[in-house]
Amino acid sequence: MTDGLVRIQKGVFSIEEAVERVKGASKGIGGIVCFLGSARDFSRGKEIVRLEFEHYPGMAEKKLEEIRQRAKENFNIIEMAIVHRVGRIEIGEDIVLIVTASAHRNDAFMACEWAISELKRITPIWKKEITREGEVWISETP
Amino acid sequence: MTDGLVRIQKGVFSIEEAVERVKGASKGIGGIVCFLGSARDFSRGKEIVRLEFEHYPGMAEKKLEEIRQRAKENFNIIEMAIVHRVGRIEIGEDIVLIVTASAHRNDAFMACEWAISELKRITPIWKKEITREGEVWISETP
Amino acid sequence: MITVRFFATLRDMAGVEVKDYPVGEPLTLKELKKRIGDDFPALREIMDSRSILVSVNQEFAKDDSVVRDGDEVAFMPPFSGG
Amino acid sequence: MITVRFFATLRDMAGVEVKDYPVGEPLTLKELKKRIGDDFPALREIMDSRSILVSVNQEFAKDDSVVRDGDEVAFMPPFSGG
Repeated sequence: MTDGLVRIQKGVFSIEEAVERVKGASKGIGGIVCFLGSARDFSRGKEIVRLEFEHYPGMAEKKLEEIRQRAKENFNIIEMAIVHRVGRIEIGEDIVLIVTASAHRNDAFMACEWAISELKRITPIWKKEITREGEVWISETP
Repeated sequence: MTDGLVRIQKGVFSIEEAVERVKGASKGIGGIVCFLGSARDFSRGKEIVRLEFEHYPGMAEKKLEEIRQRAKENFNIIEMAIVHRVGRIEIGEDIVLIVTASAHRNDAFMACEWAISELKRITPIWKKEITREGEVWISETP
Repeated sequence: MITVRFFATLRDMAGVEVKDYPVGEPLTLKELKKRIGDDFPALREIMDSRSILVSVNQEFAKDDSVVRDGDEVAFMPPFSGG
Repeated sequence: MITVRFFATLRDMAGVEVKDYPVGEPLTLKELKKRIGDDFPALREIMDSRSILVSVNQEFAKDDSVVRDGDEVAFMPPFSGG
């Protein structure tokens, strides 16, 4: 169904591999936009030692696939790929990658921006920040 | 001066290498946006056999560096890289890559969209489309 | 049996990841929450917070959603992926 | 000497890539264009098209820009990179 276009995995991912998977969809692709989220060393004024991500297995993948399908319905894009890592992530490492491809660039930009916002909104994935003072789950509330 | 962050080259480029060059600027990078332009098989209703790009050596590099500097002044980004290929480019191959990095993603998206528009506007690079019926330089006029 | 899962900070508060509830008749999420609150007093207030998301069989659900034998229910704090 | 370069379709129309013009006094781009037009009749009209860009020493320039010995002037059709 998704041909590996939507993935949640522990290990690092390759941007180039994801771009190739998306490019495989059509020779009519002219513009590709990637969003890559990576682990920053500072957050909320605290020095971060590393991050840990947890997900709801099954539901998280389902939501990412839903984002992919809705992006293809609502934007003029040819294909989209999403990869999100879980488990332990060191500073500077990549966390998430979204690749959108279209004939013309504006559609790919719009779909990519929408997809990362939507991912944050509806995908059951949680980040824990490990600092020298301790560990804290990140969420507005509680 | 540019530490290889702005390049015009004949050979293929690596997205991952360009992302690494940009990431090298700071551990405070949280969001990276890439725009990748690639060679489509159809354009203006014609089947394209391949593309050829020509540039004004010296001026083209200077304009790309100018775009990088202005992006860093006008957007809240940490670093930016631009790579543009010239010479012969086959269908499906990459033509141009722009990588923008910021603490938060909106700035990287805005800077990346601006940079590709600005590149098209001020950089002396020309595309020739080779079709079965012949070759044509692309430009609105003449 | 209804399988109830807690994630992230809610799991830490509950002290368990999964808790099974034997059920007879179908019940509403609101009713299930009451039973969970009896077992996990630390969760009682937070479960009703507007920021807590609840799913039934991996789809978002509300207090008046009906759950029955075999369902999987999850309590999730606000997401922070991406 | 002023080095004049033609790019892309303009080079094809001129039939050459570079043409050197010996100069005494500085002159305006407009005056230089007139001399180029005499050598390359095919370019005469197009050089004045609003879509043609001109640079002097790799910076964009206009008809009243002054060029002098040692300068590099380029005539460029609309760009199509990216």
